Amino acid sequence: MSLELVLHNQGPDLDLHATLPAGRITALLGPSGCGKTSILRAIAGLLHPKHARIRMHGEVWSDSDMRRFVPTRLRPIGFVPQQYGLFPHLTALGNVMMSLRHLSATQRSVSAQAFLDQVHIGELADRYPRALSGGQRQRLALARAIAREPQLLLLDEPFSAVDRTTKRLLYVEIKRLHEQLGLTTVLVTHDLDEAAQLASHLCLIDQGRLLQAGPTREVLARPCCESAARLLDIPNIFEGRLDNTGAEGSQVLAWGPHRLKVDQRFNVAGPFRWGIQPGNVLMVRDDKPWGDHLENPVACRIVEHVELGAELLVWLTPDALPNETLQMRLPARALQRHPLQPGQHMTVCLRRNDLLLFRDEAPGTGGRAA
Amino acid sequence: MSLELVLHNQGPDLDLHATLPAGRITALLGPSGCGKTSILRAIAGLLHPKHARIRMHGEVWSDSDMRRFVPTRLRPIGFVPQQYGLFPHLTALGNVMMSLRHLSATQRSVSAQAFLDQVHIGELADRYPRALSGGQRQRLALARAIAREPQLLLLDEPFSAVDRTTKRLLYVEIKRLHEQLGLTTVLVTHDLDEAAQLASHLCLIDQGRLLQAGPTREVLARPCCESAARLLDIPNIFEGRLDNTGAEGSQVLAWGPHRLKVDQRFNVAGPFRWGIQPGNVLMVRDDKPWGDHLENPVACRIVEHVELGAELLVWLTPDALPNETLQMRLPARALQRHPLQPGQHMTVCLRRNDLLLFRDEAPGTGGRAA
Amino acid sequence: MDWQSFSLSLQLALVTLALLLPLSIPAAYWLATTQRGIKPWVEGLIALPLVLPPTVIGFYLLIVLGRQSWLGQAYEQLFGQPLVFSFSGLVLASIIFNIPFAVQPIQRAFEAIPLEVREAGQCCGLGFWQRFLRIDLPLSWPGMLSAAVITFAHTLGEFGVVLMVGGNIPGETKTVAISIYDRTQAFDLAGANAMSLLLLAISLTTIVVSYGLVGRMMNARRPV
Amino acid sequence: MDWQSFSLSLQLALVTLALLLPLSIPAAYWLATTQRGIKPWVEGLIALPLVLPPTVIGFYLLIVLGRQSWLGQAYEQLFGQPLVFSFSGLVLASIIFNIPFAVQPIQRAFEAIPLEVREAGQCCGLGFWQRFLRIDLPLSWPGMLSAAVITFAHTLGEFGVVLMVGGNIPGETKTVAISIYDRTQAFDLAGANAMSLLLLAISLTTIVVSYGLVGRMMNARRPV
Amino acid sequence: ANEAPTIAAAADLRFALERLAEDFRAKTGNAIRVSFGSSGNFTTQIENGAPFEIFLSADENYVFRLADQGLTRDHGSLYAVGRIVLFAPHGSLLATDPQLEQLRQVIAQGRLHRFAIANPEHAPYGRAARAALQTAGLWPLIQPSLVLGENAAQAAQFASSGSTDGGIIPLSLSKAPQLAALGTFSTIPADWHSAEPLRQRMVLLRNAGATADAFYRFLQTDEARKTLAEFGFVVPDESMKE
Ligand SMILES: Nc1ncnc2c1ncn2[C@@H]1O[C@H](COP(=O)(O)OP(=O)(O)OP(=O)(O)O)[C@@H](O)[C@H]1O
Ligand SMILES: Nc1ncnc2c1ncn2[C@@H]1O[C@H](COP(=O)(O)OP(=O)(O)OP(=O)(O)O)[C@@H](O)[C@H]1O
Ligand SMILES: [Mg+2]
Ligand SMILES: [Mg+2]
Repeated sequence: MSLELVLHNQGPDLDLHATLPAGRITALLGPSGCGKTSILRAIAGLLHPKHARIRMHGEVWSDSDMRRFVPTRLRPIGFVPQQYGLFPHLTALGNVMMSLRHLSATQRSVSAQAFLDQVHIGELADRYPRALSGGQRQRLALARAIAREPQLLLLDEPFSAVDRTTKRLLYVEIKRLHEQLGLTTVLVTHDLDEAAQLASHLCLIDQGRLLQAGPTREVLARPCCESAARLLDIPNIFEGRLDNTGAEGSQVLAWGPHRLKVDQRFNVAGPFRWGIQPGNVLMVRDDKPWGDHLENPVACRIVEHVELGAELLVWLTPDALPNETLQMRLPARALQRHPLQPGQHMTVCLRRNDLLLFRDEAPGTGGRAA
Repeated sequence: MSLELVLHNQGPDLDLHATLPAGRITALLGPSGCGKTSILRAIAGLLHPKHARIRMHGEVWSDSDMRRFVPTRLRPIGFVPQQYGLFPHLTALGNVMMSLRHLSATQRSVSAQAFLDQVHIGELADRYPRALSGGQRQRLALARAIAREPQLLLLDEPFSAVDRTTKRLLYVEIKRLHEQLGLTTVLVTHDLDEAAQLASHLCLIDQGRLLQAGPTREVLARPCCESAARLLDIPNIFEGRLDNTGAEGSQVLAWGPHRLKVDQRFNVAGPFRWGIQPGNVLMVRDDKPWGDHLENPVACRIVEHVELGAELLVWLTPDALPNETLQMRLPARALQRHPLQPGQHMTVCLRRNDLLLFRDEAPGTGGRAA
Repeated sequence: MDWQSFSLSLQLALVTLALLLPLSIPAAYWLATTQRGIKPWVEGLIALPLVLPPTVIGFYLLIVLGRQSWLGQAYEQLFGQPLVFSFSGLVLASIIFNIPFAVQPIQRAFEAIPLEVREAGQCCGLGFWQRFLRIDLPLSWPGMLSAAVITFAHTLGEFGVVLMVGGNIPGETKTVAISIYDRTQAFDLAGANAMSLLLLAISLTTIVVSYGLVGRMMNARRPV
Repeated sequence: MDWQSFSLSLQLALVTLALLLPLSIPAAYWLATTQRGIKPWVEGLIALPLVLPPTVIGFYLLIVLGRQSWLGQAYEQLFGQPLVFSFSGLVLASIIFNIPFAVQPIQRAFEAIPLEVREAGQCCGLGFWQRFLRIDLPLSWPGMLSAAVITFAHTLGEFGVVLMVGGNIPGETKTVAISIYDRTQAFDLAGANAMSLLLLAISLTTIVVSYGLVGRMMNARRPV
Repeated sequence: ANEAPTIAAAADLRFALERLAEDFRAKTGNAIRVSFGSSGNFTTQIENGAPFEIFLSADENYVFRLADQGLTRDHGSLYAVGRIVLFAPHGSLLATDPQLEQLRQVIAQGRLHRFAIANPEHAPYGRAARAALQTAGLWPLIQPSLVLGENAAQAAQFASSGSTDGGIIPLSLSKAPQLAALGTFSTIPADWHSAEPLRQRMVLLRNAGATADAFYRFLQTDEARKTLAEFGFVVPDESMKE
């Protein structure tokens, strides 16, 4: 019971093999232009890749080898396209009613109104799409998609045009739908928070390829490779050397003169790229005894700091590596008690458990899509 | 030197009087459907409100009383519309070259290519919009808008379809443009972080009206009214009573049995709505002596907590007010040292300086737009 | 005033419309959606009735549909009366003659429907007919209207073909166009003027009313 | 084979196109963009040349432009030769007759340009003409092509008006349409067939090539 | 003008005049250009300045009409008198006889389906056909079967197409080999349509040049009259001439 995808195509480029869990929300995350929309369109049967095999719950939807293809309208999907694709000649109510053609006429309009209410545009039922705001159009597209009560919901950045409050209300609706119907959802998003809040699974895509897939929490915590780390917005990525000269033959990551203890073991030695989440860069307070807790201390100088909402971003340069910059995130409140000044020295600790060690990249996935 | 706006209209509804500082980025923030796009369109001269007075740097662009109207093409603006409005029959390069008609033909294509590079779609110069991804289209629209080297840049959710990394690169470009040209920018966004990072000024809009305007930091820290607080995503909004029975005749905010000290003085007494940022709800550690520092303590019980990225959201119910819920935000790391359990008791402190006391709402702005 | 020929022309125009539109719509739809290599050939063929003078088309129709032709005889056996010099013959001729005027505007209208909207129709689970009736047709109204008005007016004014296969039989094939022409040939300028003016007035009213109504309807529904 | 009339017809069709398109485009543009109340009336008027039979239009044109009319006399004084029974007269007549076929497809094409795209043109600071030339015109290609093909073909096949206003003078006003008609009247079926086939072949090739080329060009540029 | 003059000629003259033009060219080396069409149209066109130099009308009244307006040199001359025939295409149920007896029978049997004549409203041959049918007493009976040609030539086309049972058309056209091959015909007596004598008159127009003048004179020579007679026109004697 799952959605199996094998897609190969050129222009849009796809080279993908993935299995998405049934009954869950899977987020597709990737840079702009990496092929997320194309994947959704292929699942919907709107894009015909050169080679495709798509099976939903064991049922074949596309199989270019077997020359089987279930037409879009027969796939039990709800699709919110990136550009909405509303029917311009129908009112908001009429747009939703288009998804409800299995109902009788009276039921249909009652039910359509309910779906509009669900996305909080109930009072705009009589408006034509032309007279709706961007976010209202987007929500209308969402209402139309869920109105079909699909087995598979394909959402292409479905909350990009609505405000936070509305977004949060819509998250609740989507989650409620999930609990009620157990439908499978593929959510394209650029918003890590959104993925974290909504999706139980996460697929990282780059240049049409799958970089990493797995439960959201795991992927967020442990990106498998440098590209994945970049996708997850981890700014601290560095070049080090792995060697086996640690205590008791354990491996050590050499970063300039620093010799950082690591958790994992690799059977390679040599140059190795690694990273760390800014939130995992810990400030060592002078006034507190750390003792043995002080893992992998790095002495730094503060370059700059910026307060962002409730967060404080601090850029540090290790004293021993003047060309590298390390980003650290602290709660803004920390500044009140320990005012930071550019130029000031401080020691941070990079706990071995938090170090991300990137294996070899899959060939060709190193570059960043435009 | 500023952009002065007086707009009154019905369908889209506007009732607005605002002055935006010149040479700065001003963010318009408001719920979906509140009229942000309509305001930009009015500034661009594409929407003709019933009554309008728009002056840019003292020059009249629209004045329905004086019957003056500068046509759109003569306004030195760059506009990124919410739906991009790309020229479908021109390549990406051709789209940008449309904004550069003052240059010679050879210069024009060189310059257009540079603008495409600036938004990181340089290698897609020969593609037609149809063959671009959503985020690539959006960046193309941005390139076309800045290529005109306008005095006024109107950006309608210009980063909604691009990933974080690209977004951050674009922020840098926008900021660089600002430093180089000192242009005035109006940025519509739903993203508080984006507003905080980019905009020096912030206007909060609700149902076509201006709720609050001012430097971003101030507005973020001190929303003037309940609607503004909701726009800024502050979940902790409560009903209290203001009375004058505090020490030395000072005012006190009664919240159930709690009597919270306040900073401001009002010459009213009676029911009063108030709020507090979740980040300002401070956890009182048992192991630390607070003494006099312990302002406005409230004893609570933990209802639920959720880890969101590096943050921890905790919902609390005051022991004395079982129907109210207080949200608190902590760095996720806090959980490691002080594991929280639902049902557990804790005391929080609401510092008088952090309490937001909401004056009377402007009439009619109390409700939320759909 | 030759009222009979007026009513005959109106009948002819309406019957032509009623038969031609339902034929043109699928043809235009196919042309708008196909990517096949023969598409430009079909488009060319459809435009051909324009190229020959109506009287010459009439001449050939007379040969092809006449009583001596295979087709004419088959028709006569089926319906007991010949195809030429009859109202049915006129209808057939005017359908053939109007094909290009009916198909092209509808085709352009179908082509202008945004791909996103068509795809959304599929994603709503609508079958081919549902999509066609509820999305494609309503969105191509202006093109249909153009096609209908042009066909209608053009049938009213058609002369050459009708003259050739009609034979000017009052009440059956003597249309108002021929009637007006007969007046001019008989140097009855007053009669010709009166009939022309009336014909123009009727047509203008029809066109203005239909364009006015549909124009107002379309304004609210422009695509987003 | 009457080559003279072939070349005359081609000339007439090309000159008509060259004069009519530049006139139709602004008219269509105005109709597509205006919201004025007289719009449907103008649309109705433009469709009127369709309603009267071509020979009758020719008859009236002859009266209005003839040597006895005020207009015909003015023209003759200015240019030293009469307007009717000359190539110029034919051109004028065929322009009048083709107005509805040229204006309507272009108008529909202009109407189909998305509002966002037009507005973006304004926001790029393009003046009216720039916008018109670089945005509106290229986006309405299919409609222009329809208009051009229909006008071209229709002029080739035009018969009634040309016969009346031209007077069937060999080499001057005897178009291929009239020539073919003449052949049929002379019971010269073989001659008529040959000329018809050649005319059809020329037209078909022109249409297929132009549709094929433009069709390929448009595919890449469909609106987003 | 050195350019070949244009001549407007009634449709029934088509075959005869093509031959005469060739003869004229062979004799004088001068070419002429002939437009065939309906006499009524030519009249309207000449009234509005058509550059024809000779007008050969199928009905002398058109010539008089133009002469009255001063558009012609004179009142012209009668060049021929037209005759009408009953034409029946091969395979028709109608047999032809000068007295229209067969036609009468077929009508009486109710078997006549379609019968072509030129439009009597404005075509001279149509009026002659009507007169002949009236004389025969067939007019009211035949009316429901009538199909009307715009002019005599079109009536001939209808009559020979096989889609009609026959028709009354000009003798000059039926004699042409192209038509003669398509059916049989019998000439209807001239006095049956004496009310509509089909007096065909030609006239030189005001702007006629030397070549036109020469051709006009050529048409009155015996040689030309013989050719006209061959094509079934009754050549007017001097008494008929004026
Ligand atoms: N018709 C086409 N021909 C060639 N390349 C195309 C075509 N359509 C899209 N592409 C390219 O394929 C890539 C994937 O496009 P897609 O729309 O799937 O990206 P995306 O991941 O949805 O991006 P975004 O987040 O910006 O919407 C893009 O780089 C795009 O430029
Ligand atoms: N033509 C119209 N007639 C009536 N109401 C309209 C019309 N166009 C827009 N509106 C309404 O005006 C309000 C403002 O629209 P606008 O597009 O300015 O909103 P917005 O703030 O940009 O919203 P979003 O964030 O969703 O894009 C919306 O509620 C919309 O429904
Ligand atoms: Mg996309
Ligand atoms: Mg908007």
